[in-house]
Amino acid sequence: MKFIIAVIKPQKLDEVRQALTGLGVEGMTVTEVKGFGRQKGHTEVYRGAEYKVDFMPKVKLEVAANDDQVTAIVDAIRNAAQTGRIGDGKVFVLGLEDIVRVRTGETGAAAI
Amino acid sequence: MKFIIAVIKPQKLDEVRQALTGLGVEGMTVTEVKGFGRQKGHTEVYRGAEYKVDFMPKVKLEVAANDDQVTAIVDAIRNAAQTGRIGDGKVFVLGLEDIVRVRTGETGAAAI
Amino acid sequence: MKFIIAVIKPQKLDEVRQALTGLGVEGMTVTEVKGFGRQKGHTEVYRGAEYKVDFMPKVKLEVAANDDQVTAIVDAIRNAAQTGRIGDGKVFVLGLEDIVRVRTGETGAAAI
Amino acid sequence: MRKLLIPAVVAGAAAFGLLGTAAAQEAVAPVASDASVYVFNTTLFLISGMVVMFMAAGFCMLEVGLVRSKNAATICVKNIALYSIAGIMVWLLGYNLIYGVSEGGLFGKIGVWGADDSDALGTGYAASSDWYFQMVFVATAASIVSGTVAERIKLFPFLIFVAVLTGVIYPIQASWEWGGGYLDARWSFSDFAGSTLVHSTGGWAALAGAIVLGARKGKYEGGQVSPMPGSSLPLATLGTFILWLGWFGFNGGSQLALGSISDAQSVANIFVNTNMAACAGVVTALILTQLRFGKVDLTIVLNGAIGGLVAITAEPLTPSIGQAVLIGAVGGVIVTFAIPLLDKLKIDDVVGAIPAHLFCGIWGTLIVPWTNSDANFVGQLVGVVMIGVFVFVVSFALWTLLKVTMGIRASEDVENLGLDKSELGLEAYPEFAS
Amino acid sequence: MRKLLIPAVVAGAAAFGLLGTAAAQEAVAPVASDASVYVFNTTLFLISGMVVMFMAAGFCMLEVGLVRSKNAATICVKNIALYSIAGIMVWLLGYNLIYGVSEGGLFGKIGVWGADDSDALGTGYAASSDWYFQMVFVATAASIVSGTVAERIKLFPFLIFVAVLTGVIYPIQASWEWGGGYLDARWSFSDFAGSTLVHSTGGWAALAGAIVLGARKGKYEGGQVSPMPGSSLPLATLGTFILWLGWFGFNGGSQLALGSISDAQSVANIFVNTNMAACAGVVTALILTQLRFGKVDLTIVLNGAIGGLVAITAEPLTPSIGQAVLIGAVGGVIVTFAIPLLDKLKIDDVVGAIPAHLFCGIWGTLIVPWTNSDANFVGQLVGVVMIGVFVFVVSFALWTLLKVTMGIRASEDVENLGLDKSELGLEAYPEFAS
Amino acid sequence: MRKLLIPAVVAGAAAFGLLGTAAAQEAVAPVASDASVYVFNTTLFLISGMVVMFMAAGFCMLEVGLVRSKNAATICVKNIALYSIAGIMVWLLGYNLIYGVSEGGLFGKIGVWGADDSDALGTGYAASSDWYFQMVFVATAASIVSGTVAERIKLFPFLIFVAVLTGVIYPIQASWEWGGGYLDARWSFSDFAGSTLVHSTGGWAALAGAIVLGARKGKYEGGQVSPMPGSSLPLATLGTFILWLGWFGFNGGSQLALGSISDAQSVANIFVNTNMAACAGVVTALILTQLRFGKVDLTIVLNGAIGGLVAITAEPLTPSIGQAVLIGAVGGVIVTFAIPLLDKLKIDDVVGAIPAHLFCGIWGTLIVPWTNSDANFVGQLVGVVMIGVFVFVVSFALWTLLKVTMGIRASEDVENLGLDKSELGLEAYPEFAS
Ligand SMILES: Nc1ncnc2c1ncn2[C@@H]1O[C@H](COP(=O)(O)OP(=O)(O)O)[C@@H](O)[C@H]1O
Ligand SMILES: Nc1ncnc2c1ncn2[C@@H]1O[C@H](COP(=O)(O)OP(=O)(O)O)[C@@H](O)[C@H]1O
Ligand SMILES: Nc1ncnc2c1ncn2[C@@H]1O[C@H](COP(=O)(O)OP(=O)(O)O)[C@@H](O)[C@H]1O
Repeated sequence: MKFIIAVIKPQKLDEVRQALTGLGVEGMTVTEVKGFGRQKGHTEVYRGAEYKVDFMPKVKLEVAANDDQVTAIVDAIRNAAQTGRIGDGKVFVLGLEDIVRVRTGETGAAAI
Repeated sequence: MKFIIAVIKPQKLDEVRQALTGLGVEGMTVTEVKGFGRQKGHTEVYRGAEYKVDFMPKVKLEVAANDDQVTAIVDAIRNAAQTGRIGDGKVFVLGLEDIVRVRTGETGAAAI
Repeated sequence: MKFIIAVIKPQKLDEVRQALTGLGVEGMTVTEVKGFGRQKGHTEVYRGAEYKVDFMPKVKLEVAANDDQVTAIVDAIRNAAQTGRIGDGKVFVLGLEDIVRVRTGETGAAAI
Repeated sequence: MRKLLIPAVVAGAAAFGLLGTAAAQEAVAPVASDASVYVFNTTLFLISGMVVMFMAAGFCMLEVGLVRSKNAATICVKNIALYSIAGIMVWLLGYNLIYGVSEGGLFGKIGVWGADDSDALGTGYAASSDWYFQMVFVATAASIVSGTVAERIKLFPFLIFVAVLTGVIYPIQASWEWGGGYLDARWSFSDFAGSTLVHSTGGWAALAGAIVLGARKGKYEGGQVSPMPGSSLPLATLGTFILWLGWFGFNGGSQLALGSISDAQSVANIFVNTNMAACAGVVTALILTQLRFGKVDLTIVLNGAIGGLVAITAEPLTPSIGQAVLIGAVGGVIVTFAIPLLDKLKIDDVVGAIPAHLFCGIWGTLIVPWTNSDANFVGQLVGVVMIGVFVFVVSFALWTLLKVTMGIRASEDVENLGLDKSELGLEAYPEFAS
Repeated sequence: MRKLLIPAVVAGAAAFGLLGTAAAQEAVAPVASDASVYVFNTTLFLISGMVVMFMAAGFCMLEVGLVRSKNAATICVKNIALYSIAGIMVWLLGYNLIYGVSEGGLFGKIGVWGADDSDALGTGYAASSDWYFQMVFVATAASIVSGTVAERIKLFPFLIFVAVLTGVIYPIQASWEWGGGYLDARWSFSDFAGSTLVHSTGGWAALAGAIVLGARKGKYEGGQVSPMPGSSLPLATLGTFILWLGWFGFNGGSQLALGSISDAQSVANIFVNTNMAACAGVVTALILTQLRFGKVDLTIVLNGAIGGLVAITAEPLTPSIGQAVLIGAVGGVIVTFAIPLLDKLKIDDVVGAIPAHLFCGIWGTLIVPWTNSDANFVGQLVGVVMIGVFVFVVSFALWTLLKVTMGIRASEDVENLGLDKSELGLEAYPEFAS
Repeated sequence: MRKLLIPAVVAGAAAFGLLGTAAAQEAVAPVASDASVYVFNTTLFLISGMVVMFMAAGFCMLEVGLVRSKNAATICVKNIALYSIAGIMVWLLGYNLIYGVSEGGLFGKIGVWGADDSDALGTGYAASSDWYFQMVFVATAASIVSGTVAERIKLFPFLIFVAVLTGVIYPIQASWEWGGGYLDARWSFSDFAGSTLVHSTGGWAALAGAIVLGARKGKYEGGQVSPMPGSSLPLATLGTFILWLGWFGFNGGSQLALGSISDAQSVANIFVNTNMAACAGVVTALILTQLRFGKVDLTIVLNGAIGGLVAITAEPLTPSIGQAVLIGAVGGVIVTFAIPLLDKLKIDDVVGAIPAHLFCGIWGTLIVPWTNSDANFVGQLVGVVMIGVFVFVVSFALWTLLKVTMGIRASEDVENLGLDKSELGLEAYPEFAS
């Protein structure tokens, strides 16, 4: 099993969620994060003083999935989250050793 | 070492924390997240318009632990977080290659 | 590749970011979290009632990096985040199997 | 101590050994000196004007609470700017357009206003106090527009519209009635404090804007209505309370005189009717939302208070309390049903200003003859239609002109990111919001 | 320019060539015409009533700031609804229950109120202005209850309680004193602006509610007190400032007359004493919390302001400033010590209304004889006890009745999730809160 | 209905069959009785005082909105405490220092104040109403200081400074002018409502504090200015609206009399000029920030409103509307350029109080002779300099004394964590803020 972490643009969350639901993904966890990257923040003026905004608002998506689903999920995220402009984000794939569903105690694939 | 990620219902955080402390877990990191899952959100009416609430407020817990502690920790989380109702959440176990304690520079198990 | 997760004191974020940029790290993701650990919260009084503050505000940093960079990054975080006082935080190193850059579709090291 | 006046007075007087003089009063004729009347009238204008001015803060808080946080700072800019622009425009153009009109006329004088107190006793109040009171009314109409077009309109086109609305559109139609122009002379149209002249006028301008501007992105996509919940209902509630407070000045001050026993009684009766209509609007909206949606909707309850207030504004003096309660209750009904209706029509009115100010304003104006025999239904209808057509058409034309020239709509990216970050380069709540 | 009146007047007059007439004034007798007195009195009621009405917003902000955000929208609904219901009930029942009572009686008339200005000069003020002023007082008592039972009570049972409190319970006890009933006639009980009649009454009803309702889940579990910090202390502070402002109308307006030199002086003295008592309450609470808890507690400092205001309300006229400061300071002491005390008794008073309104109300009422020789300790005690027993017992019975019939307590799940999401289906701060 | 007075009166009168008496009025002489004049004057003080008192809430909201949330609760404590301390100090010391000064003198009487209404007709207003009005002015000056030194000053040293400022520093300089002392007698200095006496005084004390205290940690590090965005611009906007409202009482009440036709006209003219100066300040700041920074800066627009208000405060009566607009517009220019300038000088003024209150106060005072021939430039300059030197030097000394004795600066850790958590042990927004 894999633990997929995606950092995307906030306004893309809905499309991505729908894309994943389309694939039969039944669950995901979302966190509001701030991103720092190539998409250099812009400079702002506040009360006459210039300053750089380094961090851009992003949304982090965590999805646990079976190995066979990973490619599909990663592609789905990519297609849905892509605007082609810098700052679109990244998808990280980590190994996942086990899952437990709190409600039932099921483990492994059954708990996804 | 393992990196345990648990997504639970907010009102269960205190009980889980106490359960873990009971096991001698000395540290954990908590994040407010939104969860999407089998626990389908309900429909609400706002100014006369219906809409579905897809994401439920959840709390994410991250705990780094030694391999021998993992089962105990996972079980403790399960027992403390369980309400038996849908939406109770999940526990994910990932591999953890190393830890460093910023204050002292200790690494590995000693840094947990 | 590795997925580095660091939990540090909020006021250290800027210094850490600069340290990492100095190493040529081009991206990172930041989340506000609450930390529970050896740094026991203090007791407060609110409307005459005492209570313990268990969770301290922390900042979580996630950086994906190539294996050869990991030590440098971990050290940089350590040096920048260290105050020597309890509660400085931890750095966790997890294995990272793959990365995809949403914008371009590049994968692996190229996507970092 | 009895909480009734007479004993109190006696006690008070006694305490100061003035019992004799206090008794002596009985002798004096029951009219105030001209000087006192003059001061009373002026004071009525000034104090009423103050609380009406404060309504600008009320509208600002109501709007800021009902928009998403990413647009909250822009709302603040708009509201403080529109109040300021209104003041300047009413000085430069507005006042003389309203009161420079000839008996039965349609168009007043063009010219900057200046205080003229030469014939003090003739007018019976300080010229500036009257100007101040009229000016804050004009600002109110502009505030109404702001709420409807929020979250997607560009700042400067909006401010230009406000300048024309407060300097020209509002004054022209107001002159027809309050200036003693066409509607007053020809149709004995009656609109005591401005259900039509102020609130519907703002509402018509807002409606035109909402149509020309279009709905917020995502609001009506996929054939369904996607709510965009307000970011701070407590501030919206505070704003409503402030508006309610201001309304006592809005309606009470419109008696325009306080110097006689009868005027004092009128102002007092207006206060009570104004309050009761609002109470009825709140309770009605509360019960109806519970029945219709299965849950009380705070935001509609707030609109209900305003709907009740707007409804009673056309005639807050002549109704009995029972009548006032009924008039306000219908206001509550109107907002509860009109808000979802507008959504069906895909008219995106962010704060519900059109139901509360336009629809309830029409209702309040048409019902005047029920309680005030000086008014008649035809005259009321003519006023509502004539002012409605004028304001809507001119506003629509102006919005369209602004659209084709400089553009009034923020780009999709700007709307996504929020007007605050993109237009102002700051955030209303930099530490909190998502 | 000297900032003293006389030169100013002369200057002003001179500037308008009215020096002669200004001088001429000296001739006129120092009493106002009946008409002026009438207008002054009416104006006092209306303006005081306006700021007291605004206290509804103050209570709402104070409560909204002291509850957790998951219940903030419900607080808003409750506060705007209770003010509206109070207005309707005082019209339908309340007023005639208060003022329809016979000399020394215990129960007034049943009947809807309507303005009667037939004997204008006899009463000396517009009937509606008096009604308006009395009505906003009743609403205040209801606001007090709302704060105590917050975060766990169901909406509709609360609103029903409010209807009975404002329509029946408050009016009956108020009639005993302000209606010239039993306490006034038989015991020369004295409560100038309502430390007991308004604030303790609200406090007793709140106490009964807190007991019948029980504490918020988790508040007193594990034998220890778990604080539930307020979600927006700035709004709580704003609310306190609004209440402070309103209190000038609350106490000042209770002079009930403004038409004579002596009345004007009384109102002015009341303003100063009211202000100083609040100042003393703030400073005392600030110092005491620092000494007792090692840290200044803003929320208790806010309660201290209110405690000082409530304490001076029973007699804001006769104390010297020094005495007013002392009376207010004791109010600050009371809240600082009573708040933790209530927690020990497991009485969960979310906003601290019981210490500030009930305890300080009792204190203020009992201390009246110190500065006002017309009052005596026994009479004050009788009033406090009689009203306390009546209001507490009836409220307790009513709360219990509501509990056994429809239930007053939100379910544990609802309480966990917050009343906003579960009862209203929305969030006060959808973008921010946890 | 025509919205003009005369017809309304007639209508109203007619409606009550009082037409005869209404007409009869014409006969009466155009002066109010002394009693009426007395009541009018007293009422002016009381009502004006109420809205000026409410400015304390305005300052609190403005500051709370412009600081970071981690210091917001401390701002609330400071603001409610400073208002309370001001009241107590003006009672104990302040008032008699101001008005106990001998003609042309420099130092008034030491002693607690008590109301003296023995010569009612002589003074022409209730003593307490005057005291109340003067007291709220003093509080205003203290509020100004609070905003500048926010986010890094320790609570108690600040409160001690406030006590001395309101009890001694402000009163002494005020006595020179409003007490009829040196500046009034010797230089016919003119400062109608306190551009210099209130606002510059607060500004000078703030400037001294900012210098002695130093900038917030990180504000000017690395040779660049790091903005620290305000945590709630909507609250800052609300605060500004409240201040604007209060200013009508601030300037209008400073006419000190309302009992004659000429006084009523003056107060009305003051209202209009005050409003227009603020409008101009807003519009100017809006346009200038757009031009200079490419984006409208809401926070500077808010300062622009205040800058315009402060500028007109020295002479709100004599300017024509056009002149008032100009005077206010310059206020808007000043804040727009002075805010970045102070940053260049590394003077950390959190809310922009120094540009708005000090600089605009100086501007407003110096421009008085332009519209008021009783004033002359030299006299104005002497007043500005003399008061400036006195207040700045004494404040600087006092701040320094506090620094070396008890320390005024919060530790770096405290500043990092925020004063709320460390000094008060609570959070302003425990559920939201970062
Ligand atoms: N090495 C990294 N580790 C963790 N997160 C990263 C990394 N690089 C980028 N990110 C996240 O991805 C977001 C987008 O990356 P960015 O470089 O700005 O644009 P792009 O992905 O289009 O090249 C960043 O804001 C950050 O949140
Ligand atoms: N595949 C998944 N990956 C990541 N998080 C998940 C996944 N499935 C569920 N979750 C998280 O667990 C929470 C509870 O899951 P849900 O399916 O709603 O109920 P249950 O766990 O009882 O079946 C979700 O709200 C979501 O935050
Ligand atoms: N076992 C753990 N798993 C996850 N996070 C931890 C763990 N231990 C500590 N942390 C995080 O590190 C932070 C600092 O740890 P703490 O024990 O308080 O101080 P120190 O790291 O200096 O010993 C904690 O607040 C928590 O967020």
